[in-house]
Amino acid sequence: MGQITYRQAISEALWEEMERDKEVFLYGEDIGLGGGAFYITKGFQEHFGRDRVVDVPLSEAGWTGAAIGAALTGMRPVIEFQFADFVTESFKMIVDLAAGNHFRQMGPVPLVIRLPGAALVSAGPFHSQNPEPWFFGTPGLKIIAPTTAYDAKGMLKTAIRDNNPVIYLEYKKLYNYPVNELPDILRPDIPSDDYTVPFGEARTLREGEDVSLVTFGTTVLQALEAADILEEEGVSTEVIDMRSILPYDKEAILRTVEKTGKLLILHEARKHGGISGEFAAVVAEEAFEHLDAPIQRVGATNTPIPLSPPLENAYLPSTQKVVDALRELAAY
Amino acid sequence: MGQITYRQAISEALWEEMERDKEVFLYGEDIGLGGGAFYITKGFQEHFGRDRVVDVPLSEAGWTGAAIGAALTGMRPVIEFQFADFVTESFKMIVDLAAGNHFRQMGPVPLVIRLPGAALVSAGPFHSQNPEPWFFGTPGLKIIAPTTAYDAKGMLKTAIRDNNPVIYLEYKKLYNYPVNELPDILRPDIPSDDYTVPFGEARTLREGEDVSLVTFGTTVLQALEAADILEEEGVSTEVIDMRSILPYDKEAILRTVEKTGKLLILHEARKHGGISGEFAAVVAEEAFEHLDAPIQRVGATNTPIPLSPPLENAYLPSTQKVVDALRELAAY
Amino acid sequence: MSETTAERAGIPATSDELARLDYFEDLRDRYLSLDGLDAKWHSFERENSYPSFETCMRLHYFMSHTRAVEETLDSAFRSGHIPGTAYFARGNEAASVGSASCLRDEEWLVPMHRNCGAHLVKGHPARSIMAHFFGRMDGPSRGRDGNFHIGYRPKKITQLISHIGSMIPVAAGIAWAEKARGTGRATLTYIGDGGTSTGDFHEGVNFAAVHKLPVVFIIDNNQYAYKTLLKEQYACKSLILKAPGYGIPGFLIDGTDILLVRKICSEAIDRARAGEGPTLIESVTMRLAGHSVYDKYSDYVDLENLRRWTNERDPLERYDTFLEESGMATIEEISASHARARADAETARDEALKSPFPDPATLNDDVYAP
Amino acid sequence: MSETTAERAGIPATSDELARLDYFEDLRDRYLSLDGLDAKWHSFERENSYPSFETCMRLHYFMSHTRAVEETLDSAFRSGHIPGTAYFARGNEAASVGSASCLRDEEWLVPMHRNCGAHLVKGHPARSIMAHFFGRMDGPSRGRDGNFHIGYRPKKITQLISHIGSMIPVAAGIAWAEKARGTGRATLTYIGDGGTSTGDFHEGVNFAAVHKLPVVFIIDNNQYAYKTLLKEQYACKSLILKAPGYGIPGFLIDGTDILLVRKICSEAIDRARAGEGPTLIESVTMRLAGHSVYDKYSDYVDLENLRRWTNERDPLERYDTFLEESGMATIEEISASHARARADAETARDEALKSPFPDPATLNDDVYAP
Ligand SMILES: Cc1ncc(C[n+]2csc(CCOP(=O)(O)OP(=O)(O)O)c2C)c(N)n1
Ligand SMILES: Cc1ncc(C[n+]2csc(CCOP(=O)(O)OP(=O)(O)O)c2C)c(N)n1
Ligand SMILES: [Mg+2]
Ligand SMILES: [Mg+2]
Repeated sequence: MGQITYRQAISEALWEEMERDKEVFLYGEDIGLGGGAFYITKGFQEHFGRDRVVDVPLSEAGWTGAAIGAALTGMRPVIEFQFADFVTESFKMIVDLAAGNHFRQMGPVPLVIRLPGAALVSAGPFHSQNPEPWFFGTPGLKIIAPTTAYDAKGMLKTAIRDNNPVIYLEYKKLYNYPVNELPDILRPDIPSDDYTVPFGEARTLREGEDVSLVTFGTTVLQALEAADILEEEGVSTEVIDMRSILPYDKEAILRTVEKTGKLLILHEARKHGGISGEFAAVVAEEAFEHLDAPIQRVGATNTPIPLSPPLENAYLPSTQKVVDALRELAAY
Repeated sequence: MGQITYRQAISEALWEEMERDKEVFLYGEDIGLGGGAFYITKGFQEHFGRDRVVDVPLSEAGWTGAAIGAALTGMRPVIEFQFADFVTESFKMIVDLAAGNHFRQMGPVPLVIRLPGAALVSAGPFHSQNPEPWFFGTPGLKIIAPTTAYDAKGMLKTAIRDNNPVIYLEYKKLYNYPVNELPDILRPDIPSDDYTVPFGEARTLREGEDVSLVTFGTTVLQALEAADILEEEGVSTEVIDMRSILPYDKEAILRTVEKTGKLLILHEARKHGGISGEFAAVVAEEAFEHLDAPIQRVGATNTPIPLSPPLENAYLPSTQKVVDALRELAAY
Repeated sequence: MSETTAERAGIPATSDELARLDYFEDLRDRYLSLDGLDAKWHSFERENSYPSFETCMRLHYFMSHTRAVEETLDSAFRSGHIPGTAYFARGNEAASVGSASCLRDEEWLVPMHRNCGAHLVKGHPARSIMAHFFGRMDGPSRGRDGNFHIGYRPKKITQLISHIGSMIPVAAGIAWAEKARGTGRATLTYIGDGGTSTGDFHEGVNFAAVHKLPVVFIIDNNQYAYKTLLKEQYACKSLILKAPGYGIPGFLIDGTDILLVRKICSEAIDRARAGEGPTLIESVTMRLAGHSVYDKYSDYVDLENLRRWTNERDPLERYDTFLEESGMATIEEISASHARARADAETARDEALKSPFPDPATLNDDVYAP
Repeated sequence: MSETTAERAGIPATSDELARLDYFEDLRDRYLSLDGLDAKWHSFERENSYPSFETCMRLHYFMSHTRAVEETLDSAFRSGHIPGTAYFARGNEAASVGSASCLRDEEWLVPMHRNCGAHLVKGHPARSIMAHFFGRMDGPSRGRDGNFHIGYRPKKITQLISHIGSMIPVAAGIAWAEKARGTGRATLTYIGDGGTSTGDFHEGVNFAAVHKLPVVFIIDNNQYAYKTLLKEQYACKSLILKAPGYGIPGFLIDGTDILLVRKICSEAIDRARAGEGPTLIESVTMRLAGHSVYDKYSDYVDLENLRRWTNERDPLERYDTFLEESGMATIEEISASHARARADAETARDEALKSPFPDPATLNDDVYAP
C-alpha cells in the first residue's frame, strides 16, 4: 500500500506484467537505451533484454503493423508512441487492420497502444492532441483514459490481459504531478498485491444532487475544483470520472441524469466533434424524460491547438468555464 | 439544362474547372490511361495531358503530401482515392498537415479530396466505409456530401474554388443510378451555364409538420421513401438533406426542430460515433425547449461492415428502420 | 561526374546465374517485351537440382488446381454466386505454388490477393476458399469478408486487409515473434509491383532488416498495378535494387518457372530459418487476365505483348513441357494430374454452394474477442 | 551463392572522390569512430573550385550566425523566454548553410528541425525566428506554433509539421508544381537518419524519381535519432545505397566541410534545374548537443566519440582553419565575421523580446482561408 505518481504507476504495471507473462513485450522509439521520452521504461532494457524492450526505427506504421503480426501469433505487445499525436501515422493499422480482425474471424489481437497525450504547457499543435475522437467510432477497439495512479496501474494491467486492441490514453500533465497536491479522491492507495481495474465502469468522484458533471482525463481536476466552488454557492455537483471511454458506462450517465436532471459533459478535447457529442445524444435519446435543462458541454475551442501561452489558455477548457456552465445549469 | 447522372456531374465539374483554370490538376491511381476505377476521368488524359491528369504510384500518403506541396505554391490539386476507405493511408497528411496550415499562418491549402465511399452491394469491409466521422472533428477541413447530380456538380466546383482542404464525399451507389428512377426532388435540372452550390446550406427536400428527418448521403433515398410511407399514415415528415457536413447548417436543424419538436437524424455511417451525435448534442443544448420527444438516431449497427448480403443488409440502415423510428417519434 | 551506368547500377546479391550488371539496362521495358530474357533466364542449371518425382507432381497438381479453382470461381462469378468482386492471378501460379511449397506446416504464410496457389499448397482447402467467395458460413470469415481478403487460421495463413502494403509489417512482426520465441521458423509474404511504392513496404522491410528477422519478401511483379504501368510506379531498373538499401540480399527471378522459384525461395527460407535474416525476391510474371472480374483490361494493356506472354510464358504449359521433355513424367501422368486438379475444384465448388448464408443474427458476434 | 560483399554492395552514383566500394564496409561504425574517414574525405580537390572571397565570407557569416542564433536561443530558453521546448543543431551548420546557400531567392526551401542555418542563409531574419520561439506575434505563426516548427512565406520556406517524414512528399509536390509550370526552379529539402525509416520518405522520394522532379533530398545523418542509434534505424552500410533503388543518383559527403557540401549540392541543384531529376545526398555529421534542450544526452551517447567529433569536426572551426590556412581570409577578417554574426543574433533577440504576445481574441482567426 502506498502512494506513487501516475508515471510510476504505468511503469510498475508494465514491469509487473512483463515479469508475469513473458509474451508481453514493448516496441517504441527510444524506449530501450534511452528509457523513452518520459522515462516510463527506464531500466527496463537492462532487466528484460533487448528482445523484450525494443528500440524501433522511426516508423510508427511499420512497428504498429509488426506488433499486430506478433499479436496474431499470440504475443502481447505494448507499443509506446512518443506522443499521442503521432498515432495518426498508424491510423490505418489500428482502425482497419487491428480493430476488425476478430470480427473477420482471424483471431484476437491483444495489443496495447500507449498514447502520451493531451496538453502539457506550450507543447504546440503536434504534442498536445487528444486522440480519442479519431478512434471512438471504430468497433473492435477499446479506449481507456485513467486519471489516477490507481486506475493507471490497474487499467494498464487489464489492457495487457485483454484480448483486444486497447488504446490506453496517458496524460503527460499527470505523469509527474506531485501526489500530495492531488485531491484525496484522486489518490487512492495502491495495493502492494496484483490488482486490476475493469473497463466500462465509471467512478463517482463526488456525490451531488443538483447538477451532474461527467468527465475524464485532465479535466477531472477542473471538475473537482469547479464542484468545490459551486458547493460554496450552495449547488451540489455530482462528478463522474468515466475512466473507460470504449466501452463506456452508459448506465452511470443515465443514472446521474435521472438523479439530477441536469448534465454537463466536460473534456479537454474540442467540444465540436468530441466524444461528449455521443454521450449527449445518448442522453437525449434515452433519458429525455429526466432532463430538466439543456445538456451542456465544455471542451476546447474549435481551432487547432496553439502553442503560445495566451492562446493555449484561451483554447483549453478552464475551471472558470466549467464553473460558468455549472452555474447556468443550476440556475436553469 | 438537362439531366445527367451523378457520375457525369462529377466528371463535368472536373472537366469544366480544368478548362477554366489551368492550375487545377488531378492525382490519382489509374486515373490517366485507365480513366479511374469508376471512369470519372475517362478521356481526360488525352485532352489535358499527362501533366494535369497524373497516374501516381500506389502511395496515398506520398501523393497526398505532394498535392499539399503543390497547393502551397498556389496550384489547385484534386486528388482521387480509389475508394474512400484508403483515405486512412493519408490521415496524417490531411488532419495534421493540410488542415492546420492556414491557422499556422503558412498559407491556404486549396485541395480537394475526392472519396468514393459508402456501401455498394457486398463491397466488403474495405470498400464500403463512411469516412466522415474520422475527419469531422478537425478544424480547418470542410466536408461535403452531395446526393444529387446538381449538388455534385455545383459543390465540386465550389470545392475546387475554395481555398481550404475539402473532403468531397462521393456515393458509389449513386454514380450510375438511373436518373429516371430518382424521385423528382433528387433530380433538379442541371444548368448549361457555369453554376456553383454554396457550402453550409442544407436543402429541404420535403416540408412537414409532425416530425423532422435530418440526413445526408445515400440515406436521403430512404428518408424520402419513409416519409412517403408515413404520409399515408397521416404523419407529415420534414426531410432535410444537409449536403454540407462541415460547415453544417445548424440553423436549418434548429429551425426544423422548432417547427416539429421531434427529430430523427439518419445516416449510413454507424450510429455510434457518427456525426448524428454532434447534431443531437447541439439540438439538446440549443433547442432543448422545443423538443417534444427524445432525439432519435438511425445509422448502421456498431460492427465493422460485413460483406455477405444477409449481414450487410442487417448492418445498413433501411427504410424499415427509418419508418419505425418515425412512427415511434410521431406516436410519442 | 563520370557516368558508367553499369558500375552505378551495381547489382548486389542476386544469384550469379541471373544477375549481370548490363542486364539491368531498361529492364522494365524488357519485362514487357520479353526480348533478351530467354537466354539468360534459362541458364539456371536445373538438372543438378531436380526435386523428386513426388515433389514435382505435387507442384504440378497445385499449380493446376490453382488454375482450376480460379477458373471455377470465375464461372461461379458469371453465374452470380459471388457477391462483390473477385481478383484472380492467372500467370502467377508458379510463383505462388513454388514459393509457398517451401514452407513447413507450422510456418506462417502472409499472402496477398494474387496468391491463391500459396493458400492451396499451404493446405487451405478449396472448399473453404470458395465458401468465402460465395459469402457463406463455411468460409473462414463466416461471411464478414470475401474475395481474396481471406485467411485460414488452421494452416497459419493470415487474412490481408485491402490496404495494399499493410501486410508487409505484419509479416515482419510474425517473424519477430518467431525470432523472439526462438522457433527457427520462417515467414513468407508477397507484395505487388504497385505495393512496393507504399510506405508500409518500406517500413516493414526496414524493420525486418534491422532486426534480422526470418522473413522472405516476394515481389510479385506482374507488370501492372491495376491500370498503372511499371514506369509510373518506380524509376529503378529492377526492384531488387532496393535490397542493398535495406542491407539485405535480393534476387531477380523468372516467376513463371516453378523450379527456379522453388530453388531460390527455398534457399531464402533456409537462410531465414538459420537466422541469417530477410531476403527480397523479385519474381517477374505477367498478369494474364484483368485486374478483377470487372476490369476491362483490353482498354489499357498491350495486347500483342500479352499474347506473347500467354503463349510463351504460361507457367502451367512451361511446366508441362518441362516434365515431359525432361522425362520426369509421362503425358498420361500429367493429364491425370490436371484432371484431378480440376475435379477437386469442381467438387469444392459444389460443396461450398451447399454452405448456408450467415444468419443476420450473427452480425453482432465477435466484434470483441472474449 | 558466392558472397563477395564489395561487389554486392556496389555503390552507384557517388562522386568518384568519395565512393570506393570497400569504403562501405561497416560504414555505420566508422561514422562513429571517425577511423579511416579522414584520408578519403579530405581528398576532395578544393583548390580547383574555391568560391569567391565574398561567397566564402558569406558562408562564414551564416555558419557563425547560425551558431550564435542557436546559442542565444539556448540561453533565452534557460532564462524562461521560450515556451515549450527547442531543438538545436550544433554540428550541422555547414550542411545547412552550404546546401541552402545554393538556392535562388525564388526557389523553395523545405527545412527540417536541424536547419536553422538554411533558414538564415535563405533570408529568414533571426528576429522572426526568435519571435517564433518566444511565442510572440511577430513570429511567422503569430504564436500558433513554436520551436523549429517554423516557416517563412516571404522567402518561400515551408513550415514542417512534427510528424517526421511528412515534408518529403511536400517537397516533391512543390517540385512537381515547379516542373508543371516549367519554371526551371529546384527545391531543396532535408531529412534525418531517423526520418529515412518513415514510409513518407519512401513514398516521397519514389514519387520524385518517377516524375523526375527537380528536388534535392539531403539526409542529415547526425548519427542519432533522439536516443536511437544508427544500427537500430537501418541495416544498410550507407543510406545512399537507397538511391539506386529509386533509380536516382546518390552522394555521400562529409557534412562538416562546407565547401564540399556546397559543391555537391550545387551540382545536384543544377541537375534539378536542368530537368535531370532528383538527387539523394547523405551528409554525415554528429549531433554535438542533446536532441532538445530537455534531453540528458550524456545518458546514452558515447562521450569519448562525441569529444572527438567536437574537437576534430566542428564545422566552424574547420572552416576558420581552412580560410586562414588557404590564405582566403585573415584572422582579423574571420574574427570580425564572428563578431558581427553574434551581435546580429543578440540584436535580433532583443527586438524579438519586444514583440507582444498574441491577444487571446486572435485565437479563432484564420482557421479557414478566405
Ligand atoms: C492503399 C491502397 N490503395 C489502393 C488500392 C486499390 N487497389 C487494389 S489492387 C491495386 C493494384 C495493386 O497493384 P500491385 O501491387 O502491383 O498488385 P497486383 O494487383 O498487380 O497483383 C490497387 C491500386 C488498395 N487496395 N490499397
Ligand atoms: C512520426 C514521428 N514520430 C516520432 C517523432 C518524435 N521525434 C522527434 S525528433 C525524433 C528523432 C528524429 O531523428 P532524425 O530523423 O535522425 O533527426 P534528428 O533529430 O537527428 O535531426 C523523434 C523520434 C516525430 N517527431 N515524428
Ligand atoms: Mg502488379
Ligand atoms: Mg538524426
